Amino acid sequence: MDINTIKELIELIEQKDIVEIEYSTADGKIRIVRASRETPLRSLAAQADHAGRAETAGTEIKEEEQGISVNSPFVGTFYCAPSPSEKPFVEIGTKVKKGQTIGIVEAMKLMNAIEADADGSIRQVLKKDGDPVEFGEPLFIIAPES
Amino acid sequence: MDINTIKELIELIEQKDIVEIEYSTADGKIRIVRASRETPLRSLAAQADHAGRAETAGTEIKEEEQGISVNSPFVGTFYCAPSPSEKPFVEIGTKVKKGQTIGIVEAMKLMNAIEADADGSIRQVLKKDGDPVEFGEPLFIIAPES
Amino acid sequence: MFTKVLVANRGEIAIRVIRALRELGIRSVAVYSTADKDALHTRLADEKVCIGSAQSKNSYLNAPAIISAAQIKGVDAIHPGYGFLSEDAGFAEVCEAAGIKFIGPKPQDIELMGNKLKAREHVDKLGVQVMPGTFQEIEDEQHAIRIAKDIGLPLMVKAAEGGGGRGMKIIYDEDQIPTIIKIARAEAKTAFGNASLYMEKYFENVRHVEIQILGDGNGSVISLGERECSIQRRHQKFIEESPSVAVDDRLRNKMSEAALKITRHINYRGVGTIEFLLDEKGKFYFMEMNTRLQVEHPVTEFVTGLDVVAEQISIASGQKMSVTQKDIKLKGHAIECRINAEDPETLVPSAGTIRTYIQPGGPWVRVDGHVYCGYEVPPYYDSLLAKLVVWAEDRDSAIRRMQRSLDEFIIEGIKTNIPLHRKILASKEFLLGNISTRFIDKFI
Amino acid sequence: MFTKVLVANRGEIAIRVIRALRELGIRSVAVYSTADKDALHTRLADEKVCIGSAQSKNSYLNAPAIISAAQIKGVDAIHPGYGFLSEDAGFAEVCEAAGIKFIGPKPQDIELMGNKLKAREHVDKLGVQVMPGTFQEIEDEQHAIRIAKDIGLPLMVKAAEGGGGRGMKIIYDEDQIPTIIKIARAEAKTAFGNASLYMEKYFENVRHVEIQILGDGNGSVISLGERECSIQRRHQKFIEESPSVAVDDRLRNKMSEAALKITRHINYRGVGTIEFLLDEKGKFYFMEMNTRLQVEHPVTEFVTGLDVVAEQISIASGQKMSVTQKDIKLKGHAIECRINAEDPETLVPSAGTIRTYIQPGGPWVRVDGHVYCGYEVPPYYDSLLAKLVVWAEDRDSAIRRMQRSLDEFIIEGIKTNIPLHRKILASKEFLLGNISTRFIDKFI
Repeated sequence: MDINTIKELIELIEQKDIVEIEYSTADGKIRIVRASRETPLRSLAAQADHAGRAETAGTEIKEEEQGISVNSPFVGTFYCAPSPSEKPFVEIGTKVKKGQTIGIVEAMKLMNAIEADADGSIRQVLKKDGDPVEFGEPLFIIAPES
Repeated sequence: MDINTIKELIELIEQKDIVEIEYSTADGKIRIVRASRETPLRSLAAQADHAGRAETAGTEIKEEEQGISVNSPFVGTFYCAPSPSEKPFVEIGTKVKKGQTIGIVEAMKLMNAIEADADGSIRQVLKKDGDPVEFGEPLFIIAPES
Repeated sequence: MFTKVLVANRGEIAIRVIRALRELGIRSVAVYSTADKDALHTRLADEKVCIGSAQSKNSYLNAPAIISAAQIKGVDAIHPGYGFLSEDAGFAEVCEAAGIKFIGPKPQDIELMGNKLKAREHVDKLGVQVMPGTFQEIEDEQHAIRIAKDIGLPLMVKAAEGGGGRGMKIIYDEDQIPTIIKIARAEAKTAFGNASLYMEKYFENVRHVEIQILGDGNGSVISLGERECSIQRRHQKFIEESPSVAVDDRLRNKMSEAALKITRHINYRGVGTIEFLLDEKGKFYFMEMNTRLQVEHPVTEFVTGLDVVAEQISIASGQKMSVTQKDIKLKGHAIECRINAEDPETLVPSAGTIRTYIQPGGPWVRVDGHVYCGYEVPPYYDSLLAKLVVWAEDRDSAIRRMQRSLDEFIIEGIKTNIPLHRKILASKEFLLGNISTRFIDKFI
Repeated sequence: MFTKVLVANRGEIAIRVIRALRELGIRSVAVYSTADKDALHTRLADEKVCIGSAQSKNSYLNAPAIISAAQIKGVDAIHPGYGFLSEDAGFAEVCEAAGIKFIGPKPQDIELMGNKLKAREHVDKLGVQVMPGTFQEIEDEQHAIRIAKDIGLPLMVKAAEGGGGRGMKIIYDEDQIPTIIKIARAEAKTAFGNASLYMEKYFENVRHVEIQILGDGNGSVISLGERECSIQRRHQKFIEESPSVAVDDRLRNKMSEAALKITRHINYRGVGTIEFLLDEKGKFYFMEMNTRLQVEHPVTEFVTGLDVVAEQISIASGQKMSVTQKDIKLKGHAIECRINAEDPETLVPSAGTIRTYIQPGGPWVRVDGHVYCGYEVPPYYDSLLAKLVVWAEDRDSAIRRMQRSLDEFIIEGIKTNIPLHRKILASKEFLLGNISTRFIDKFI
C-alpha cells in the first residue's frame, strides 16, 4: 500500500457518505476516520420541522435508489399530460429516450417541457397533475438502461 | 516507513476532512490524530483575551510538571512572610513537611495560613509578596518526596 | 461617580449591571464560581475574580470572599443584583464598614422591609391597607387556630424573613393547621435562618400588582408606575407587563401615593418595589416591599424610557435623580416572558449544553440573557436563561409582538418553558386580560 | 388586509418583513436560492419556495420565478425588501398585471425616480434646489468637457439609472474626463442596462442627510424626520443616525417641506426617502429619491416609535395611515452600525462559517440580523450580517450604548467590520459630530 492508495481512499471517504475506513492487505493495514459533520444547522432544521412551520422543499432522493432524478428547472405547476383531456406523457414503466418530453412545468402561463435526462424507464412519478413544484424539486426517477 | 511518508500523511490529514489515521506496514505502525477543532467556547476565550478585557484566572499548572500545586482556598492578598520585616516562610528548594505553613492569604483582615499539602521541597513560588490571588489560584508547586 | 464597581452576582442580571456600568464609563469587576468560568458575565466585565466553588454558599453567597475580591480589585462599590446577597442587611453593613458603597438601600431599610412582620406594622401605622392578618409571629398551634378563626380561612402562612414568593403555604382547612405550621417552621428555619411565621388572609381571584419606586435618599421618591405580575407559577413570576389592564389613571395614582407614603417616610434610597394584592373591586393591600432591583425592571424601562439600573447606580454614587415625577409618563405597553431552562410540562429545571441558540430580534424586542450556543447550563443556579421583553403602542400589538418573538426563539439541547409561554399568550383569557394569580394552574 | 404575502428577498430584510407580517397576522412565504436552504428567513416564514440557483439573476432577480412562486402559493401581495427587484418598475407592473399587489410605490413613480435625470427635472420644476449639474445625458467627451467648464471641477459622473451609491465616479482634473466617461459608460451599461450618464458638481465637506416620508397614495404624505448618513465608505452607508447634529427644528421643517413637495405632487404611495446633500452653511440640495424601504429604517422607528414596515404593508393593502403629521415627534437619539462580513482593514468581503455568534442585548439595543452560530455565509450576496441599532435619551448616551454593544458583539469564524466601527465611535470627531461624506477615509 503506497501513499497514492491512501490518497485515493481519502478521496473516496470524502465523496461518499463514509466516516471511517479500515483496510488491511498482506503488506499493511490502514484506518482513516473522517471529521464529524454534525453541526448546529442540522439540529436547527430538526427544530424547525418539529415546530411544523418550515415545509420540506422536496422528497430527498437517495443515491441507493439507483435511478436518475429529473428535477424541475422552474418554480411552477406540474402537469403530467399535454392537456387535461389527454393521457399522461409517461407512467411507471414507460420506456423513455433521452430528450423525450415526460411532463410540463407551467410558470407564468408558459409551458416548459420537462425532458428525460437519459434513456431508460420511468421508475417513479413523484408529483401529481397540478401539483406546485419548486426549483430543483425531483419530478421523476428514471431507471437508466443498463 | 520513513519520515517523508509520515509528513505526507500529516499533510493529508490537514488538507482533507480527516481526524485520525492508523497505518501499519510490515516495518512499522503509525497513528496520527488531528487536534480537535476549536470549539466556540475555546475560541471565545481567545477573542476575549485578544480584546484585552478578560484576565486570566491563573497560570494553569500542568500535571506533567510533576509537582503538587498548592492553591489558594480564598480570594485575598498573598504574603510570603509572617510580617514585612521577617524572612519568607519558604524559598525555592526549602524542604517542607505536610501541614507546615508556607504562606498567608489575607482576606478581610484575617490571616489564613497556607499549608503544604505534602512532604517535599518547594519547586516553585508562583506569587510575590502582596499579590492579589483568586480562589483556586496556584501559589506553590511542591516536588513531593519520592 | 464611581470608578470601578464589583458585580456580586451572575447570569443575566450581572450582565445587565455590567452593561449599565460600561455605559456610565465605570470599570466592572465580575465575580464567579468555579462552575461559571465560561459564563458570559465573566467575559463582558473588564475584570474578573474567582471567589469560590460551585455551591452558592461558597461563592455568590460568600460575603467575606466578595468583600475580599472587592478589596484586591480596589472597587468603590458593590452592586448585588437580585437574589443572593441583595437583601442581606448584614452584607450591606459590612460593605459600608469596609469603605465600599453598597448599591442599594440603607441597611436599616433592608432590615425593616426584610422582616415582613415589621414591614406590615410600619405600613399599617402609615394608614396604608395591609393584607388582613397577624402583626405578631405565631406562637404555637393553638395561637394559629385562634387567628384562623379570627380572620377566616383560607389562610396563607408566611415566613417573617421570607419574601419573593418563598416560604409560603396555603391553609384551606383548620385540621391542616398543626401540620402545616410544623413544616413551615422547619422550612423557614432552614431557608431563612429564622423560624418566625405569620398569617395572612388568602384571596383567590386577585392580581399581583406592584409599584416601582425610585428614591434619592434625600427625601425625593418617585413612582415609575405599576407592573402586573399575576401570571405566576409556584408563587414565582412568569410573565409581567406594564401597565396593568386592571389599573386606570385614578387607581395608578392611588397605588403610587400609597407606595410613596411607605418609602418617603423612611427617606428611601435606590430602587424598590411595593407589592400589592389587587382585588376585583379595585381595593389593594400591601403585601411586601422588595428593597432591590427586580427581575422584571425592563418592562418599566420600556414604558417610561428611563434606564432604571443607570439611575440606581448614579443615585448610589450620590448624584441626583435625572428625572422628577412629572417627567414620568407611561407610553405604550411592555410585556416580559421569563425564559427558563425547565420542562414545560413538569417545570423541572433542565441543565445541559445548549446546542442551538437563536434569539428573536427586530423592532422593540429586548433580550436580557446570558447563554450562548455551546454553553453548558450548570445545575447549581437559577433556571432563568433570558428575559424576553417587547414593547408596542398598545397591549394587543405587544401580545402579537411577543407571540412572534416566542416563535422565533430557538433553543436546543435543553428544555425550556417557551411552549408554555406560547400557550398562555395564545389564550383568550390572557388576551382579554382576565388574569389572576391562579391563572397558570389551568395551563399545567 | 392581506392574507398571505411573499417576501422577494433574503437576509435581514426578509426577516424584518416576515416579522412585520407575523405581527399583522399575515402568512408569510419566503423564497430562496439553492445557496440559501439553511438561511434563517426560510425558517422564520410560514412557507417557503426554492426559486432558483445561487446566482441572484437566477433566483432573487428572477422575476418570472418569483411571480410563479407567488402564484403556486396563492399570495395577495409581494414585498420586495430593498435591492434586488425593489426598484424595478417593470417587476411592479408584472405583479399588478398578475393580480398580485406590489408592496411599494406605483410603477410610474418608481420609473420617474429611478431615472435620476428625470427625477432631477421633476424636482427642479417644483422649485426644490437640486445638485448643480446637467439635466440632459452626456452626449460625448466634448460635451462633457463643456459641462465641466460650466459647472466647475471637481465633478461627479453618475449613471442615470444608477443610485444607492452605485455607478459614481469623481473627476478632479479635466484630463481625466475622456477616460472616466468611457469607463463609466461601460459600467453603467453592464450594471444598469443603460449607458446614460450625467454630471453633478462634487462637494467635499458635506453631509448626506435624508428625509423619510410615508404616503398613502390618496394625497396624504408625512415626514418621519431626517437621518444623518454621512459616514460612508465607497459611497455605501456605514453608520446612520437620527436626528442629525447638523439639523435643527427650522432646517428639519424646511427639508421636510421640500421632501413633501416632491412626493405630494405625484401623490406618492408607500415609504420613500429623499436624499439631500447638506453643506456647511445649512443649504441643501436634492440628490435622489429611493422609492423603497431603506436599510436604515430602524433609526427612524426608534425615534418616532412608528413601525415603518407595518405601516408600509398596511398602506399597500389599502388601509389609511395610523398616524398624521402631528403625531410624529422625534424622541431621543438612535444610531445604526452596519455589521458586514468583511476585513476591517481592506473591506474585502469575507465568506465562511460562523463559529461563534453572541449578540449584544439589554436596554434599547436592537439587532436585525440573519446569521447564527454554525451558519455558513455564502459568497454570492451582500456582506451585511446584522444591523446593530441603539436608542438613548441623547446622542452622547446613544454613542456610549453603541460602544458597549460593539464591545459585546462576538462573531468568530469570519472577519467583520466591528473593529472599524469601534474606532469610529471612539473618535473625537465623531463624538463632536464633525462628520462628512469623506469622514471614513481617515480611518482606513
